[in-house]
Amino acid sequence: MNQEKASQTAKSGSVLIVGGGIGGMQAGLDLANSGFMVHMVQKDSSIGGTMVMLDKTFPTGDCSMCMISPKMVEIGRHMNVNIHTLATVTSVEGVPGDFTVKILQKARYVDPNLCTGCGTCEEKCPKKVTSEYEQGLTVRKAIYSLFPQALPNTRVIDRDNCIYFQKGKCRACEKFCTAKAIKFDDTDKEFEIRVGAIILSPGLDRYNPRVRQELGFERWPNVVTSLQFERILSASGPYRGEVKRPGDGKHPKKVAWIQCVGSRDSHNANPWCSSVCCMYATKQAIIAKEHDGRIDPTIFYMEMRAFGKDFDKYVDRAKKEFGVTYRRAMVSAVREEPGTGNLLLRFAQENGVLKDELFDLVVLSIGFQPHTDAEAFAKIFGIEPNKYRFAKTTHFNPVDTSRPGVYVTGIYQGPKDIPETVMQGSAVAARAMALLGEARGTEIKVKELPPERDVKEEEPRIGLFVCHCGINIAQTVDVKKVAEVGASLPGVAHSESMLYACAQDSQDKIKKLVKEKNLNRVVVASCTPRTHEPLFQDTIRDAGLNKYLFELADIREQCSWCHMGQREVATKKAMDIVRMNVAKARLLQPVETGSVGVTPAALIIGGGIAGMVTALSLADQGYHAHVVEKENELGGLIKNLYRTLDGSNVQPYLKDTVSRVTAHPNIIIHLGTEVQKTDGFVGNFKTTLSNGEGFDHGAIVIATGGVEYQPTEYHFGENERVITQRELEKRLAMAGPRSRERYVMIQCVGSREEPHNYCSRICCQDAVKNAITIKEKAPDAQVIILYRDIRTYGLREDYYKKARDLGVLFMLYKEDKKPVVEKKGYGLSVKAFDYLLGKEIAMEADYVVLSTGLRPHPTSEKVGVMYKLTRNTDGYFLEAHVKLRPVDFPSEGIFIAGLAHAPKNLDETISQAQAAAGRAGVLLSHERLGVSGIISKHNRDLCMSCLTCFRLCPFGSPFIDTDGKVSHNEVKCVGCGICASVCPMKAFQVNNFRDDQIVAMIDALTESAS
Amino acid sequence: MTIPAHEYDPEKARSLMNEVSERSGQNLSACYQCRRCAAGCPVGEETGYVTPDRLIRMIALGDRRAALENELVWRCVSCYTCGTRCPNDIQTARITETLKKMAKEAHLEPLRPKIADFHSSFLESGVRWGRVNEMEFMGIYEMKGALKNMKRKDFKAIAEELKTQTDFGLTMLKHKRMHMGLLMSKGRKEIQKLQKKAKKQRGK
Amino acid sequence: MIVAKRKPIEEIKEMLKGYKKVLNVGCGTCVSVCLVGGEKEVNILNAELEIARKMEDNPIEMGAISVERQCDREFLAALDDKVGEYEAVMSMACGVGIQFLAERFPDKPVLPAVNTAGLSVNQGIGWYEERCRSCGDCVLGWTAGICPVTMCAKGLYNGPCGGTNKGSCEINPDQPCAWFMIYERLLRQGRLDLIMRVHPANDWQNIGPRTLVQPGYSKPDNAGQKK
Amino acid sequence: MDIAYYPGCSLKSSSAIYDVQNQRVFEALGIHLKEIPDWNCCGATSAGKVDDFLAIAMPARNLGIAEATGLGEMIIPCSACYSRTLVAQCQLEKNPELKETINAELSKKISGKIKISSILEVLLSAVESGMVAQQAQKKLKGLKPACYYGCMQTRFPFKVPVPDNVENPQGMEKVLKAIGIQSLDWSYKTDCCGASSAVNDEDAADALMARIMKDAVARGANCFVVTCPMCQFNLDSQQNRFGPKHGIRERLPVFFITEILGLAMGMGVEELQIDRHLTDSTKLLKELKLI
Repeated sequence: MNQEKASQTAKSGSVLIVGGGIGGMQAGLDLANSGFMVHMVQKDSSIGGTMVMLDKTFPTGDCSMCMISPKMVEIGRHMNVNIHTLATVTSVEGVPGDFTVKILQKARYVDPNLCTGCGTCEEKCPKKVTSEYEQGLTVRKAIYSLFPQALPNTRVIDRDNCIYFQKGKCRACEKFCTAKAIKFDDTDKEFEIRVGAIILSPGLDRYNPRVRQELGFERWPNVVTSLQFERILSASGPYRGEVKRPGDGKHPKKVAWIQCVGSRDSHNANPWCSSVCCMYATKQAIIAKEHDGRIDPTIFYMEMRAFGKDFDKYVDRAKKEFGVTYRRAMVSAVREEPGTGNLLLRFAQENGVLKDELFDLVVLSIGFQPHTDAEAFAKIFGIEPNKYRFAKTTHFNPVDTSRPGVYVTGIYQGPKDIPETVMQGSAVAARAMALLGEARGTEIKVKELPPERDVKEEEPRIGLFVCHCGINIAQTVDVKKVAEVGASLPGVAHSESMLYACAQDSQDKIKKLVKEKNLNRVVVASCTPRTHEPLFQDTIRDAGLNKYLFELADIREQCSWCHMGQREVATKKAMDIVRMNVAKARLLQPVETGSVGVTPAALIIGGGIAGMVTALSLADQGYHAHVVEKENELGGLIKNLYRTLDGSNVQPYLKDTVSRVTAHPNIIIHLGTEVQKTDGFVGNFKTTLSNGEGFDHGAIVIATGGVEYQPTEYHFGENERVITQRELEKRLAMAGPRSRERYVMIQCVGSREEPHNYCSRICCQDAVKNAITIKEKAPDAQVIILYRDIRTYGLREDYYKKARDLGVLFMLYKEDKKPVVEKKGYGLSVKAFDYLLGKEIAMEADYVVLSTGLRPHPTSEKVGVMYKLTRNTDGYFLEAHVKLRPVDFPSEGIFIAGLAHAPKNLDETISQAQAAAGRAGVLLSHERLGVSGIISKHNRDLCMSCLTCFRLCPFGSPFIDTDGKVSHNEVKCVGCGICASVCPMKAFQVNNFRDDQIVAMIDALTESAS
Repeated sequence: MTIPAHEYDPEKARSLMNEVSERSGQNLSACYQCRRCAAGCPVGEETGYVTPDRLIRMIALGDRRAALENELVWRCVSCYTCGTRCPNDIQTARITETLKKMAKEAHLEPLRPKIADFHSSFLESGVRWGRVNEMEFMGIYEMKGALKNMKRKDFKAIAEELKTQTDFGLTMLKHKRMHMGLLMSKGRKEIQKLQKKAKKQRGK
Repeated sequence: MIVAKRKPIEEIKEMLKGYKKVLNVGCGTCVSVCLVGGEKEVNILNAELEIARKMEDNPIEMGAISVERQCDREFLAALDDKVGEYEAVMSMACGVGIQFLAERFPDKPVLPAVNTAGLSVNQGIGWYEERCRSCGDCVLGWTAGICPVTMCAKGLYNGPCGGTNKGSCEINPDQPCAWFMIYERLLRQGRLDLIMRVHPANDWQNIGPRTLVQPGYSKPDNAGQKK
Repeated sequence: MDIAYYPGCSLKSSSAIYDVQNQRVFEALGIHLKEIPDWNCCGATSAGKVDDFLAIAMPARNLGIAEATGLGEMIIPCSACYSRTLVAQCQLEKNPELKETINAELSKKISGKIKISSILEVLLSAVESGMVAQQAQKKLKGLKPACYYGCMQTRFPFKVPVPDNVENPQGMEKVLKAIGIQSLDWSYKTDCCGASSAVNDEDAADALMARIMKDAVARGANCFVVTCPMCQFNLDSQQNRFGPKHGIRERLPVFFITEILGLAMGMGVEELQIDRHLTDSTKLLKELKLI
């Protein structure tokens, strides 16, 4: 009955996101950028989640904060996102499309509209409290912000530790707050909102190793958790990035990592594998070594689970370039050497000999586990938890919870890495868009702007505003003097200093002055353009000025912060910086930003499961999807897949998907044909197929998939008893195993060795799945798996345990001592070396089963060239950003899903396919695409078509036009400036960064110097 | 000299695994060779590096001879560190205890006769009197040791053992720690009957 | 296109040693396309020279101008009123441009800033490979489109010489033997018989600068006077 | 308050001093130890190694006797007996058919109603009730004990409820803290002392005990405090053997926790028979002017 009731009342056009980590943020941005109002509920005082605590990330070593803060700024300023911090959901009623949610928001005691986040209150607050963010390594104050880049960076008072709240004295923060933002009488608030869909991204707790006293955490001071070590490594951490040990502050030389603390331990801790610890330990070892070359890292591990893209190469680099010692032996206890604070670890070496080794610092690689209130959390949202209190989902709908309309992303669905979380973020966005398709755009706010004043002919009249930024600038730079000297610069019509240029009142003042004094250019001297330039540009646009008539001079990051305390020099430098930006401002021209139409349809190359799921999701969102499949039928690789690891039946799912795709009105299927040519640019592609058909579309999704590696090793092909896992699976599905049959499986065939040094990620699952099937049907069958690392990561670890319980024998082999397979009578003999017994084992087998890996699809090369998409050394397409844009390409409008990106399991392919549909959905949801103002302009008269720009531009915007000469497609241009720097005839100039402007800045600097 | 390859026979391996698993109550096949037990075993160095993980491996690969005749079976002090910390909850100390019994049933000469004699003398004394009489069971234990040395004509060892025991006895006397009386429990008959009954059942 | 390589700065400084004011003339076609003589490169060279000379306390004033092509006198007209102010003129065009400039201003020293390096294809950004020595009597029709004069180290008309070794030239294993390539391609095209044709030696006898008149056009009778 | 008391064979022979101390200290704390009549040997580790059935049957009989006394709780000071009896009770609970066969032969049947407590559980309840602080007034300044639990106090062959932290037990520390003694943290609290191997496998036992001793000495402990007679006897009697073998010159007295409590209650050294240690323990007490 509820179903029809919902359809009578109009669906809500807003979505609730519970949890402000990277998964929630990705979903929030995708939804807000495609016409949905987002309510984000976060229980901490700032969004960011776990990722903001990390220093660097694997496998690229990107700094975590640099990746996440632009997203935080974007979501913080987004008109269609309301962030409710210190808030939790207390109840949820209703049906998909029409949920009523009650939210309890704890008092913050600081008024967000007044507080500018200057930090004076925090400095003056006398009460010190151990900092949870810094994992207890250092202290924070009773009034604090979670971390320097917190968002919102309004401070919050910790009621339990604030002297005023506990003893009624102090109120120091109120005394020193110039913005008068402290409100001791603030109260908890409860309010209700109506949403159409709910997305759960609450993340997880980290395992607290205190319960395992033998590891010595909080007992021996130099035993730290891996998250504490992240803070130790981080430049904003307690030791400012200097690798010291908490015990005595000394620089540790020998550092040990102990893996699987709290994971893969059904006896004393959590039975699942937390998926990320192997890789973050490797990264921490490398980064530590970069900080301090004398560090000698050792990692004690059980299995090195480097299953992701380029992970194996990263581990190899750790071994070869950074001298990280990997010991495949677990430590039983961590004892402390009395007096020195060093730690004694005992372990078994490969040859069995026990060794004691002293370490200066021990890092416990802790895993994840659901929040302590996971049960209550699940009850509030009415969803079913699985037996480990994660959100229960199915293999074929990895982001749908048990309750329709409620979706889950991130580690609350199961331990995973950041890229998979971001993928699921976009996937749940797609699911919500599909559910609330017709309510798109019904609840979002659109801003009206006054007409732009034409200032082309006017003499430059520049308004200069120099900011104190509380103490951040004024403490080192004489801001008043800079403003005074600035006033005398040619073209400056008004100059003054301001306490906080970014504060709301200063914004209003600037708007008033622009109108009163008829200013036609504005220069603000304050902080980094990265975070605040869009803010000021919108302000002067509100005053009727073209937003590109603005210059931000950074006198904080590039002046006061790095010349702390040197007052005269810093002030002189600030004046130089201001003079340069004013000189450039004089030459600023208004820039029109055009826009292009968007065809609400997508081209999906590849009719495998990835292509089909993307097509269905886009079609449900109301867009047309053209599926182009080379073969004569849909299905791709999973045609010969029967069961998934958790036993779900694949063939019925495939048939159902194929029938839904063929039946869907919005999906047009082109079989037995390939893409001939694609012209146009994002939003306006035109594709012709090899069978002559052609159509327009706004987005492209690459789902070319992959192929199974056809092995040549181990006599495959010569002896019909040497088969692949696929053939075994088919055989088991048809005939089933006979009792006492003997199977020997060999892992990593064609993977993890040059020239294919990558893990194909699915073969361990296949082997364990088939082994379980055999042993369940024929308990007395012999199943031996010869492996290098069993990589059943995440919740798949249960099946590795199940296989062992059923009596499957697992034997380690190493790359330099591969198993030897020979014919013996009717069957086969297999010889392998057992490292525990230190001797060779001879086995017999009726079947040797090779776990073969995956290879990129042969068409990847052609498709790559066609769309200028680069591929990594293994031949898989290179996504825009390995961590935060795993589904996009650098050039706009092209997305990727499935095996074409990298080997992955079926449920991960489905997540990525839904994510691609989400990202494409965001693009197609716009009628028109605004083109950024800061792009390159091409002067065809000067251009002699030397093609240098054509060859260098990564986005393919210069192209050979019909008249044989080079033209420039401004829509594809992202303004990176490569063409402008190489053009011999200076035919390219980037708006706001023209040669004359930059030369003017340089002259302004050099004049004053001489 | 390369050690000869071990021929893996699935039937033999499974029967050994089942027997040891059942009698020790431990699910040996759950082991994923993390070697935490080896690192934690206090007598690891004394047993020629036959550590719990390698013992389980011998059983898993059906190497019955190696499993029954190694130092760990005898020198394990049953401190249960291995089992307490094993991520797969395998109490190898229970396995060594089971292997001791299986070795005895297979009439294999214990690698450490002193240990075997000690525990058998202790238990016999406990069952005989209902309570263990230290002087008596130590006497029997020393006698068994002396008999073995006599067979091996190792008189020096007998003399040495005699000397240490007398010195020890004297210090115990000096500190008034030597208990002279005979400890007994009247209800020991019930224990003896239970023992006979169990032996009969096992015999079937 | 014609390609050239910039002369080392020492050699250019040596040539300009005696001059205080020099006009540097760029050319907007071939040398711009091959990234050696365009407007950008003129400014870069001028900057190098001014800084170098300033450091030797013997400052030089460098003028900068780029014309569309230095091999058309109409484009050189733009320099007529400029050249006078300068003691010397430097040209970054190819050999043709430099000489045409010198002919136009015979009383001013015209100095080359680049070494012209022949007619080349553009293999990649900033990477060029010669294909034609413009010998004036093209045999490509009989050598499957591979020029023996340019591509063969000895420029043989009737190769290969005895030195081919497994497809490489005897002088350098990385240098493919032109005649081996010719043989291969002719074979593939089924025109292998052409390789047996004996081509008479080219008439290299001491010819001066060649003049060429396109069909349908004629040399005006007053040619030869200075314009 | 009355409580059933199972001394075990060693408390009636080589570690009789511990039996004496238990009686006196608990009496002073108002806890009357009622020794269960005609108890038999619990089989200790030997039963576990030789005969699984007896390992359950022997302590089972004691359980029967204890339940027959009608008391709700039984204290077992010796770690081995405590472990064996607790394990037997849990195994019988889990295995009704085994319970059947054993009960058949026992005069006093088992129904599993009695709580088996280690000495520390009982002492801690006395600490909570304030009796310990009230009785043990004397300040034993200068004692820097390393509390040594051995392996059988917190680790068992089968799943049983463990009242203290398995890897870092704090029972003794709490009791000592209640009488003003601060014990130090060290890495070998629950390592094994070798038990019977001190007699039948000297090298192994000496290596174990040496490691324990070295860490305690390096931590600056001036004595051990233990609850298990086996550990006490081994460390006390073998220091002169493994010390020279492993280059340890220091000798540390090995006090029972009951000895420390007794002293704090003003009892004398002879009364508590502390003078009967094999490694001299009175020298330290004199130096610290505690006796």
